[in-house]
Amino acid sequence: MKVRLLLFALYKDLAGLEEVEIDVPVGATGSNVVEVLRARGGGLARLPERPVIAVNREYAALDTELFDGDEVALLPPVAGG
Amino acid sequence: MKVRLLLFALYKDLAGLEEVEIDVPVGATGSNVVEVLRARGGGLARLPERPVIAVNREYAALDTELFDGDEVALLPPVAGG
Amino acid sequence: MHNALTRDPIDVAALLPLVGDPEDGAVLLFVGVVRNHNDGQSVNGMRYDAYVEMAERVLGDICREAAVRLGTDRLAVVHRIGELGVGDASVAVAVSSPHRAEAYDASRYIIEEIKTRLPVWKQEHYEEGGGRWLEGHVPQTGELA
Amino acid sequence: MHNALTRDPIDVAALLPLVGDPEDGAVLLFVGVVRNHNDGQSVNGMRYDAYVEMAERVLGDICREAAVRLGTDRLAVVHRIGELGVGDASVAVAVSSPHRAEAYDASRYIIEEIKTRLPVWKQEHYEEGGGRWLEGHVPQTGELA
Repeated sequence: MKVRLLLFALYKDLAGLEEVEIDVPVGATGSNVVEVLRARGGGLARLPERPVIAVNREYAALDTELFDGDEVALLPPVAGG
Repeated sequence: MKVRLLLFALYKDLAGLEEVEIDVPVGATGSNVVEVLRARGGGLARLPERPVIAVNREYAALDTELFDGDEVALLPPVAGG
Repeated sequence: MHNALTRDPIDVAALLPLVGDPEDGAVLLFVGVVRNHNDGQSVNGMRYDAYVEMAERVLGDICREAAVRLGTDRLAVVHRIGELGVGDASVAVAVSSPHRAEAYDASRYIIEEIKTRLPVWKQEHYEEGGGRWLEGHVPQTGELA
Repeated sequence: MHNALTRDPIDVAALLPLVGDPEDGAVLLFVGVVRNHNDGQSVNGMRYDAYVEMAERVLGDICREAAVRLGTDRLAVVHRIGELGVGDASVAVAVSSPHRAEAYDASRYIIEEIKTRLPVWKQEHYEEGGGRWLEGHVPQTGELA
């Protein structure tokens, strides 16, 4: 299945990309997606192992199970205001 | 000696006057002034025995000694804002 | 630092340019407004009386004390007196400071001290006619000891 | 209730007419402003990035939570994103309520929650060149448990 991955701020700069679609097996979790991403090496390897994530625009635990078409965002510590 | 007395809000309404000059003996205190005023009877008798006072525009204790020309104000509980 | 009593309507937005500084990250504006009700009664106006000369002095004291909490002297306070209608601003307090905690603290300090120390009195006018002087606070100051 | 993210300059005074009611005795406006310094460095600008679609949702959540504290739905919040200069408003929060305690509480709640939950990031630009993403907060939400 496919999930759409979004990167922001520092993570976007580290990775050198802000959006990517990746293929993951059915039943994959947020953690699995982060692993897949980090395994690609280069700047992506510099992403943290356990970032805060959002699934479909809501904060979510890393062990959240994903579904085809989900939007997963990797969020650096936030600093609004 | 003479002191200038000011009344505000509810006290002004009770007394039916807002300003009066009164003669008091040298050494008189705030309390003495209140007594003199209350003793005049009528609406003035309805003033409290121990109001908050200000002497020369500063909050002052009732036993503050007064001097000729002082401005003494009787202040109902305040409600700014 | 700006503080004043006025008989004219308060232009609250006009207080904002009186505070602020390139060092400041927080600006806070409080506005007290005449409400249409109090203690279950419909109110259609409020009369504010003041011992003006003393109130100006006390307001200055409050502002200087608040400036210590604020860490800046960037504060502006205007208190209106006279006859006010529902929705009219009776008091406006603007402050600015590098960080927000001090701005909230100083703003709240000013309004609480105004309520308990400023020699101002208010008389509500009721929809059904008549009115009454609102119960107030007995100032607790060191000067009273 | 009004809440929005915007790339345009915030007209802070324009938030005041969005709150207020004949029942309300207190109006409070907080403005967050870009400062000219941080951690001892001179700052000449700030870039705000956001996960816009999520930030709009979270800002709505924060406002609904604040409305419970406020006791009214009379609140207006605007957060700016993009490139800001020193003195530019990055966020403005207006609330009104019958009594002031609820206004201060809700106003503070909104700004603290914005700082810790809103998916927004800021990069300071320094006078001497260069910049860096500011260290932020790890959102602590029930959803993360």
